Amino acid sequence: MKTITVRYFAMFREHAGVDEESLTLDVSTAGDVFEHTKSRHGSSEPSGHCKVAINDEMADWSSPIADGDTVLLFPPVAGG
Amino acid sequence: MKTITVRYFAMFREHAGVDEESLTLDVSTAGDVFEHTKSRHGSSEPSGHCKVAINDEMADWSSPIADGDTVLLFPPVAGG
Amino acid sequence: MIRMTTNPIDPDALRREMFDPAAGGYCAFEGWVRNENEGHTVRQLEYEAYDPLAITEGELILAEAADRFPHLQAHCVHRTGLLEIGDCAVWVGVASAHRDEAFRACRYIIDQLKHRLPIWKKEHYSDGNSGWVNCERCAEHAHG
Amino acid sequence: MIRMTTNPIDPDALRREMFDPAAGGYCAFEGWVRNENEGHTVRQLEYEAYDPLAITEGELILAEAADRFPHLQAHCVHRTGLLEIGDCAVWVGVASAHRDEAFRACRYIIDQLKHRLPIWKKEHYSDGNSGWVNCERCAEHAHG
Repeated sequence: MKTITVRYFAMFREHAGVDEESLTLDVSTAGDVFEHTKSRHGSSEPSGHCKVAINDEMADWSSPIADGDTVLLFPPVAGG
Repeated sequence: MKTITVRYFAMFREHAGVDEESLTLDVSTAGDVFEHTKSRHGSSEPSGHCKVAINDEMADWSSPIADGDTVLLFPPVAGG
Repeated sequence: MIRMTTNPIDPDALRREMFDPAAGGYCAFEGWVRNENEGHTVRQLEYEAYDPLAITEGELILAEAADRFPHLQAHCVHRTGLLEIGDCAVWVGVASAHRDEAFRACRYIIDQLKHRLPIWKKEHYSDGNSGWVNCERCAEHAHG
Repeated sequence: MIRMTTNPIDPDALRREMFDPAAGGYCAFEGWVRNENEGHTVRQLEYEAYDPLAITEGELILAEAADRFPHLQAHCVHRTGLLEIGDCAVWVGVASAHRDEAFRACRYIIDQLKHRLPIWKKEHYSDGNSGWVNCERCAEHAHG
């Protein structure tokens, strides 16, 4: 089990109802965190359209998660 | 013989030493006028790089010249 | 340099900072809030960004553009918060010796920014609904 | 619309005229007088134009751009007379619903303007010489 901070942005924040939360989860990758929060908050956006960052660095869904990490979940971006 | 007005621009004006002149020439096309003024003023720019207009409309070197026409001789352009 | 701001963008002031005596061409792009998107009448746009990573990723994009289309100056500013129709949401400026690099670098920067920066856009429609742009599933959710 | 002027170009004022509530993208290009050309240090540039035909041909180019890359607004201003380093010699602005047409139309307009408008450019160099740009034979003549 790892204790991580998950930060939500835009639509994900609206779904979660909070900016961030601390979770203790049995996860190995960023993708695992995403799947967990999806079921937790009822989101259904496919991960392929979303992005993830770990401790303020862009990451992949296969990136490993360590205890104490902050995972940032980004719904589909739309700058400009 | 046709009496025409020839107007010179940029480098051609410098070569001719005048903005325009009235010439009475044995010419049938705009190209003939160009050749005549080249030898007259010592210019050597090839016509392929230059443009010509007749009575304020863009024309070709093969365009026919009528008595009373105004022929505008444009050296290579460089706008922008 | 890329900058995120909640204040109105001043394209003329930004343009003046691009001056370089070796520059022969200057290309600028601005994204404006328009009154319509995919059949909806838009009233306002709300931009949210995660600034730290938007800046990191933006600097990376500017470096890539400098590498691919060498130029003298490139700069970008993106606004966040609540924007009205006609407001400038993003500005990109590139000054270069010749125009080709200015156009290509400017285009590269805006195209990449739109796909890579952690920025989100919520449209507020005239019918009172709203929706996050580019979210397939959340659109249904938001339009409810 | 295309305009020829002997006065300084005001890109910010021109930009403001491009506003359209349906516009989501705005692309502008400016040609600036730079301090160097083909190894010569340039001190000033002198632009000469034959305005009546520059305007006729310019309007034709704008119509072609509107046909190929449909947009909302396009406008162009070209300056003539004696210009200093950093002066804006030409400005092109295009506002469009989406950015692709804005970039493409803007590029088309400036590319065509440079090749088709009866405008000539004489460079004054730091060594006191001068030369007409793009004239192969006259360059020798002028540098004499």
